[in-house]
Amino acid sequence: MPMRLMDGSEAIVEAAIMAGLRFYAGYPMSPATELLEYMAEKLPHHDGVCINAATEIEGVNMALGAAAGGFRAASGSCGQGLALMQEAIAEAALNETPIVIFNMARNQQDYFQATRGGGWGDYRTITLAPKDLHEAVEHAQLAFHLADKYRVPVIFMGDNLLARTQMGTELPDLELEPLPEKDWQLDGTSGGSGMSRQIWTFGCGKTNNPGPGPSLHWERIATKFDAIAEVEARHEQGFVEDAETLVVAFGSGGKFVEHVVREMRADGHKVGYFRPITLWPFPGDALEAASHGCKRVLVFELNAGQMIDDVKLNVLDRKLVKAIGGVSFDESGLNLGPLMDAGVIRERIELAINGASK
Amino acid sequence: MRQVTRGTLVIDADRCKGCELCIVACPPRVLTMSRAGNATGYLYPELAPGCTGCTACQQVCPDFVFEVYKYHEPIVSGSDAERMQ
Amino acid sequence: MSIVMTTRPPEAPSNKVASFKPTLLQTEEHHLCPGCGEPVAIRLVLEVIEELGLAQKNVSIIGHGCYGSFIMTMDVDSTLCLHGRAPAVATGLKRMRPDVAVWTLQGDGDMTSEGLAEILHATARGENITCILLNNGVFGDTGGQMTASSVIGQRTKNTLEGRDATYHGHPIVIGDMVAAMPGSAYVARGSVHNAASIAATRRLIRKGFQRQVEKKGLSLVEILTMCPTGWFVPASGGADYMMESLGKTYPLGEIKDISASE
Amino acid sequence: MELDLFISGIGGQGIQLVGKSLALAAIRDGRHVMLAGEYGGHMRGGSSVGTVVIGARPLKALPILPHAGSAIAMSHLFWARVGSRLRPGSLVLAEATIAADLPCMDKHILVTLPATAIATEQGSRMAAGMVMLGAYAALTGAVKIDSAVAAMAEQIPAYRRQHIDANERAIRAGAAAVTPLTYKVDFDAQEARVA
Repeated sequence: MPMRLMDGSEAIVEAAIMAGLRFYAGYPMSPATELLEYMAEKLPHHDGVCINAATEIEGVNMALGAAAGGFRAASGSCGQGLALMQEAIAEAALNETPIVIFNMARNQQDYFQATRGGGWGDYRTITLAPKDLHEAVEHAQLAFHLADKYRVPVIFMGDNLLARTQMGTELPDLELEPLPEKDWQLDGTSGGSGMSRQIWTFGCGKTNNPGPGPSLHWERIATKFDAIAEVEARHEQGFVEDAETLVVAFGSGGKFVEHVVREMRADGHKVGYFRPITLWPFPGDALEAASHGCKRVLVFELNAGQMIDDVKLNVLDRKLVKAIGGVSFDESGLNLGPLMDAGVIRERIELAINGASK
Repeated sequence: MRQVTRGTLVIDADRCKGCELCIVACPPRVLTMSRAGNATGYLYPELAPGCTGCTACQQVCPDFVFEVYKYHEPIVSGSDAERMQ
Repeated sequence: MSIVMTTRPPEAPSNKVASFKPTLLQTEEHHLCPGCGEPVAIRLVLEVIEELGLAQKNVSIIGHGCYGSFIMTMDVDSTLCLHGRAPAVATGLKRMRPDVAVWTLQGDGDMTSEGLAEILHATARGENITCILLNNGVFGDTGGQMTASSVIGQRTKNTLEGRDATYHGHPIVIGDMVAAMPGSAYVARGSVHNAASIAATRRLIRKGFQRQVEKKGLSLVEILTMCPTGWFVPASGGADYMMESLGKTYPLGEIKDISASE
Repeated sequence: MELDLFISGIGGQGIQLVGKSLALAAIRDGRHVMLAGEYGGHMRGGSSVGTVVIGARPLKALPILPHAGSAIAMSHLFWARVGSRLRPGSLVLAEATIAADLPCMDKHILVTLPATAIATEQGSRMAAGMVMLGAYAALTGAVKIDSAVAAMAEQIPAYRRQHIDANERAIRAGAAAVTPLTYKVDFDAQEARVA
């Protein structure tokens, strides 16, 4: 494919459709609105459907219906909109309907929402947090793959920078392992067979084909998430071998921190960076290894301190962990604020290093 | 009394929950509730001669306890029948 | 009075004219209360689906209520979705599988309380689905509380003195609302309180599914169903109570049929 | 090296259009490109800043540039944010009528151009941004002039097709109005190097 100039929203939509997305239902909310607009424009050209839902609740439930029918389906919004979807995200986890939820976040205050969830039950949501448009193109494909592979909801966590920054991209097609047929999909054909299909959170099955029942079903789901946690954690790191200071950040923040750390390395500072690519499963073992021997572990996130909990859970000495981010919005309250700036980040890292040595 | 019976029922009495909807639904009024309880303690319908095989009981029953049959030839019973014999 | 033997099939030559259960039920067992109207309504729907040749061409989207337990016994592809959201889930599935008959099974609590937005927006979009509303004016599954469809004067566990319009508001007559919207193709209200109305209701359900097959738009078939437990009346009195209370607010019959007016 | 550029002006001056045209032209020339806008100030009369980065290899630049090596100034209003981020020795291509109002120009290579006047001569006062685009392309060699023209035409919506000719004349006039020797970009260099 020749290089095309696209904003992140368009690139994500193109990549998702390339990955087989055929149904999207959403509700406009800045900065996720453009995603909905591109879906509405493009899906009909690929035998797909995009519905302007009446609410985020309706939209995500529509996606659940399309996914139950065996199709790759998604909904999307940002923080408050995802708050409305929590019940359905939990439901998708517990009744094993693979859906993708795009969170084009206004900020990084949705870390807990994504990794802890607001729904009911012992579930987790695989959360992919790309650092830029190129990684977003990969993640938009990977998200559907992981959703189908494990029959789980997957959250794609972007932000306004990702949504609106335009880059040239060739939309590379990700090579992914083949997945089994969806023998569970509700296509309506098995009525009267005595073995009709069922998607149900309580896992009771049918008279002729009983399921395990709620307790065993939910235990199995929990075990499944444990297994996912074992193998699906992803991260990126740099300069960690001899780092005295390790800076942890995710999403766009991770890209900024990487940039700053490279600059500081060029100036002779013993600094490294660590970026969780999956926020859940959190790459805790990798972080433990990367932080080994560090004098300090700095966490840069645009919130009052959310990912820092996971960092503290995984470094051997939590007293080394220090927040260098904070709440930071622009004037509109809809976008990342002035903290998301290479110069500011460098100042804060240097302050943490020098302050500690004083 | 002369009775013409055109149909009959199989009643899965032990699954009956005793709601009595069939009693009022029966056009020839040949269903009555039992005096003794079934396996789960509910009273259940009993059939007297005179069933027409109309399926009304089966239609209204929430517990699907009725199976309905129609005789090829009506069965006539009671005093008239005895006299005819 | 003599009692006829009813423990086994008759020995005299005869035809079986009615089985215990429709073929699309895996078992006749269920745990709904004595005198409940829901099993009968569900039986009618399953019989219609089979009659119309949709047995291998339908998916049921089930809401939350006592009827939900039929997901274990109805021999059709099914999902039990979140409370009130069945028309949304049905929308997603139907848009992707337009040739499958997609139907929702909802109670009045599910459709008119929790899920009012979903049914109205699905209607507004003219979704080609069939929504079956089992209306007993009460949350039966939780033990008999007021729903948006409870009628004025109805005693429920949280309207102990009866629903008072000035305090609890007025019932939502969802059938009339849906019928007033251009997206609906067919709206009718039946009941299962006696054999005649059951037969009539089967015809309404049949038309509802036919309009979906004809791709005319949304069809809503509301069925008044007895809930003697939730109404605190004897099982044998459920039918009469229903027609004296709900029957007055929710008159039976066809409310809209766009095919009839063509 | 990566060429990084701020375009600064007032909403309504076509700032975002210049940035988009430059980015699309670079794509036509086979480059890697990033284009970021400043959002929230899109209405007419407010601050409008566009950011363009062009490179021969996948880009390393951040979507919010901490620093840039060149700028197009269409207005002196709202300049502080951009001016403070220019590396010493940056190329600043400024509208002649406001150039004197730009502070701290002693560290930079200032090229002034009466873009609005040239655009007016070419038949459209609104095409001043296009004059700047042509001039910037010619000065830096960032994109081919023909690519800039084609990129401009590519994104003009159907209801504004009548402006294409005037815009093309403006781009070419802008390119002709500067001497292309002060600031050449060597995209193949591993590190920034200005000729």
